[in-house]
Amino acid sequence: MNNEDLKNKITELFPTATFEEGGEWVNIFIDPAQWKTIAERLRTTNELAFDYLFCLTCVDWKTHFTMVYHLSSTIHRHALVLKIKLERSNPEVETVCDLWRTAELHEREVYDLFGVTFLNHPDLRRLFLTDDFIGYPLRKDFEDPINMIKL
Amino acid sequence: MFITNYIKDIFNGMKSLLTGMKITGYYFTHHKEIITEQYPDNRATLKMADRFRGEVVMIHDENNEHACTGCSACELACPNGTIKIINKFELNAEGKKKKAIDTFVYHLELCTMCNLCIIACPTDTIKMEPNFEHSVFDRSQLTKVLNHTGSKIKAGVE
Amino acid sequence: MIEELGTTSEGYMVINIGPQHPATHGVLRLVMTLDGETIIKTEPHLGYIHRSIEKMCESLSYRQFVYVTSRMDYLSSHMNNHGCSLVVEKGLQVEVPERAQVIRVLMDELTRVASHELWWGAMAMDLGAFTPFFHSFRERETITDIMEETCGARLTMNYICPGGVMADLHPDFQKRVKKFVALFKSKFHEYNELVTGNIIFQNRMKGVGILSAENAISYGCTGPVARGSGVSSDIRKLYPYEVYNKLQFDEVLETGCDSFARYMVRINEMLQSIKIIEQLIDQIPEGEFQAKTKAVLKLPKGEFYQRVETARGELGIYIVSEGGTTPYRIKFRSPGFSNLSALPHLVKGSKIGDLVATMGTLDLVIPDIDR
Amino acid sequence: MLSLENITNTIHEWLNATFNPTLALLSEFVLIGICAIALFAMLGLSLVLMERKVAAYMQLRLGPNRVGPFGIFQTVADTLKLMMKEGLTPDGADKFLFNLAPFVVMIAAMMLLAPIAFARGFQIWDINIGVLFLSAVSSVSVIGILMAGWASNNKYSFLGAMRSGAQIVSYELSAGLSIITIVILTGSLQISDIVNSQENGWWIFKGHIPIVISFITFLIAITAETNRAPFDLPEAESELTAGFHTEYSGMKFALFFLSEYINIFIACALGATLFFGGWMPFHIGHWEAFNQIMDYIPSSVWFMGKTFFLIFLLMWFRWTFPRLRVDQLLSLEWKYLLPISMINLLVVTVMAIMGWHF
Repeated sequence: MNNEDLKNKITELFPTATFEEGGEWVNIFIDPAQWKTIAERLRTTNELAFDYLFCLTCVDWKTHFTMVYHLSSTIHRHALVLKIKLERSNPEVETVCDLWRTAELHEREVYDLFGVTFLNHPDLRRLFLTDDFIGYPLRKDFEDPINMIKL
Repeated sequence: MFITNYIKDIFNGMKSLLTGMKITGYYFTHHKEIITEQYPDNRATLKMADRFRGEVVMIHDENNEHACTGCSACELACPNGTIKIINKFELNAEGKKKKAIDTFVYHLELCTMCNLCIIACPTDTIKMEPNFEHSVFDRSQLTKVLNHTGSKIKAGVE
Repeated sequence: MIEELGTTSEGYMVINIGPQHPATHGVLRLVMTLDGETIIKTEPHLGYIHRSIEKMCESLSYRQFVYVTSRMDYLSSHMNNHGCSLVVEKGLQVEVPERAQVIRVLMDELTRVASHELWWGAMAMDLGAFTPFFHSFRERETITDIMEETCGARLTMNYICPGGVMADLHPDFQKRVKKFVALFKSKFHEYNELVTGNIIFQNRMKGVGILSAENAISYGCTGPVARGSGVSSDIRKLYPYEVYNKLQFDEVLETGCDSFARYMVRINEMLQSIKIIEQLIDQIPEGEFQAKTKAVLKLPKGEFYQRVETARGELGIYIVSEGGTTPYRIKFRSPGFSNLSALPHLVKGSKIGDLVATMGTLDLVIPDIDR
Repeated sequence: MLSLENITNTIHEWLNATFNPTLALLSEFVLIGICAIALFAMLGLSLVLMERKVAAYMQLRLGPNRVGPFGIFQTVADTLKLMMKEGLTPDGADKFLFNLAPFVVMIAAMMLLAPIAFARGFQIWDINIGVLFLSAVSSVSVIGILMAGWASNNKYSFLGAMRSGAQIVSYELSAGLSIITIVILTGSLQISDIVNSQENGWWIFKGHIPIVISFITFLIAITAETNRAPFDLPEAESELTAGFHTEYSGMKFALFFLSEYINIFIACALGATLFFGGWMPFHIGHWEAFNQIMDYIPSSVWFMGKTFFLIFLLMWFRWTFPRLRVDQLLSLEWKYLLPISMINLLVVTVMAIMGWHF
C-alpha cells in the first residue's frame, strides 16, 4: 500500500486521527484514550497488518511529550508513524506489549528515561538506571549538577 | 532401521570429530602458520600505518615555527573538549596587535582520535601521529601542550 | 531494588549470569530462576554500560555526533557511522559521489565479515571450544589491518562522515583486500570442518532456542536472528541504500528457527559479503570521495529516519530536528536491544548450557543494547 | 645398560646390607615418598606447560616463551605466584569441609601412583588387585569435588559439583567395563601380569577390533572422569564461571589444578598399561631380532612415551571440541557407551574363551 492508500484507509478506519505532513511515511496524531483500540485494529486488519513495531520512543517538547510509534508490516511493507500527545505533568498511555512483544523492553526504556507511565504493563520498572534514581534523564529539563563533568 | 541408524550416527559423529582434529593437528605440526606478534621485542621493526590515529601533534619546522593562527576551529570541532587554545596578543613588525597562540592545550586522556580537529584546521597545523604507547603513571602527564616553547607562527600564515 | 538472590519460595534457585561472567561478552546481567539446571525465568538487567548516547548527541553538532555512534555497536562501527551520515545527508539532501558510496559499501561489508568472524570465535568459545576464537582472529586481524591503513583506526574507525568518507582510500587498499579475500576463501572450509560439522556442536545447537517467525517479528528481531527464522529482514534488499540495489547478492534465509539456523545465516552471510566485496573491489569509480558540504551543517525542521543493516540487524536512526545545528532529539533503534528482548522467551525451559548457546547466536553487543 | 631396575635393586640391596630389615623398609618408604612427591611436582609442572604449548600451537600462538628458554619456567613462576596468594575462605562456607576438599582430591590422586609400573621392576606396590585398586580409588576424588562444591556455599560451585557427581558416577561404568575386557584376556588384575602378558605384542594389536573399541570407550570415559573438555561440565567456565572451584584461591586452587593433571597422568598411564603394554617395548610375536632391537630402548622411555602420547590425545580433544550439554553427556554414556561396551565385553569374553586372540 502506498502512502496515499494508507491515508485513505486510515481516515476510513479512524476518522478522529489527524495527519501531519512531511517525512517519508504517513504521520498521524491520535488521542491517547483511543490508542489501544487503534493499535489492535492496526495489528489485526488484514489490509494493514502492522505486525512489526520497529521503533518506539518519546520526544520531550518542553510543553508536552509525544510518544512516537514506528509501525511497519512485514507482509505489505508499508510503514506508519503514530504519534500521541501526552501532558507533561502526568504522562500516561496504554501499553501495547501484548500486541508487539518488543514493546515490553522499549516501554521500560521510555519509562526509565522519560517517566511515561504505561498502563497495564506487566513489569514496569526502571531498565537502565537504579530503582532509587531520581529524575528522568532524557527530559529536557533534567539537571544533574553532581555528575556533570565541567572542564 | 534402528540399528543401522545407530551405527551410522556413531560413524558420522566420529568422522566429524576426526575432521576437526585434523585441522588442529595440522596447525600443531605447522609452526609457520603462527601469527603471534611479539610486541615489545619487535618494536624496532614494528611499523604503524601512516594514517593510524594515535595522538594529535603540531607540526613545527626546523626554525621552530608552526602555522597555528589560534583561530580555535579545532576547539569548536572537538566533540569532547579535548583541545583548549589560550591566545595572547603580540605586536608584530608594524606595531599592530595581532592574535597568536600562547598555549595549545591538548587533553590526550579525553581524546577519542576522531580526526575532526585535523579536518577543521584551516592551515593544516595539527596532524595525527601513529604513536600508540601512551601509558604513563600519572594522568596529569596526559595533558600536553602542543606548541613547543619559544615557537612562533610562520611568516605569511593568516 | 536488586531482588534477593537466593531461593524462591517454590524452592527454585536464583542465580546471576553476569555482569561479570565469562558467558556474557560484556556487562549484561541476567537474573535466572533455575529448577536444577532448567531455566524457569530469565530477566535481563541492563544499564551497566549506559552512557546515554542519545542525550549526549543532543548537544553535539551533526558532524560530531557521528563519531559517538562508533562506540555503540563497536563491532559494526562503520555501519553505525554510515546510518548517521545517511540520515544527515537525507536531511540536507546531499548527493554523495559514487566513489564514496562504493567505498562505504566496501567498508560495511568488510566490517560485517570482521564482526561475524569475531562472533564465530566467541560463539565457539561459549560452547567450550577455544581454538576457533584464535583461528577466526587470524582473518579478522587482516581486516583490521586494512581498516587501520585506510581509516586510521582498528575498531572505532569514524571513517564515514556526512557527505562521503573522511579520506581517500589508501593506495594499497585494493591489493590488500584481494589478498584478504584469497586468504578468507582458502581458510573458510576450516570453519565448517572445525565447528559447523562437529557432531557435538550440532547437537548443542539444533533444536535449541526456537524462535518462530511470528515471534521473531513480534519481538522486533532483525538481522540474522530474524533471518534464521525465515523472516526476510535484510534492509540492504528491502530498502536499498547506496549502491546495494546494483549488486548481486542473496539474502540468506534459513527456516530452522533454532540456534543452528541463526548460526548458518551468519556463516553464509560472510560468503555473501565476500561476494559483494569481490564485485566492487575492481570497480571503484574514480572521482571525489566527499561531497561539498557546508562547514556547519543545519538540518531543516522535521523528522528523519534512516535504517541500515548492521552486522546484528536493523539499526534505525530517528532524528527530530528543530532547524538548529544540533539534533533536538535522537533515537537509536539498536538491533541488539530488540534481539535481547527475545532471549527470556528463547531460553525458557532449557538448560543453562542452552542459554549460553542461544545467547551466542543472538550475538549481543552490550554497548549496543545499553547505548 | 642403565636401567631403573638396576638402580632400585642396588638401593634395596645396599639398604638391606647396611641396616636391619625394618629400618631398611622404613627408609625405603621415605625414599618412595620423596620420589612420589618429586614426581608429582615434576608431572604437574611439565603437564601444565605441555598443555599450554599444545594449546598454543593448535591456536596459532607461541605459548609461554618469556620465563626461561621456551618458557619452561613459566609454570614454576605460576606455582610460586599461587603459593604466595592468599587462600581465601568465604564467609558463608563450611570452613572445615572447604579446607579439607583439596586435600581429599590430592590424596586420592597420590594414592593412585602406587600400583603404576613406571619401568621394568620400578613399581611402588605390585598389588594383586592393581587394576581394581586404580579404578576404585580414582572415583574417590569425586567425593572431594562434591565436598568442595557443597562447602563453598556458592550456587555455581554447587551446580558444578552435582554435574561432576553425575558425570563421574556414570562414566565409571564404561571405564570399568572397558578395563574388564583386558582383565578377561589377561586373566589377572595385577599390573605386572598385565604388562608381562603383552610381551609378544600389545593388546591393542592382539585383541582385534573389540579391543580397539574398548580402547576408544576407555579414552572417552577417562576424558570424562578427569573432567576435561569436551566433558568439563563441572567447571564449564562459560556456564558456571569455574564450577566447583569458583571460590578457591591460592594454594588450595593449585592443589585442585595439580590433582587434575595427576589424574590425567594416572588415567593415561593406566590406558598405556592396559592397551599399549605399559613399559613393555614394541614386540612382534617371535621376531627375536626385532624384539631385541626394541629392548635397547629403556623401558621407562617406552612407558613415558606411551603415556604422554595418550595425554597428548586428551589435550588434542580438549583444544578441538566444544563442550557437551549436561543431558547429552548422560545420554552419550547411557545410550551409546554403556550398551556398546557391554556388547563388546561379551564379544571379548567369547574371544578369550575360544582363544581367537593372538
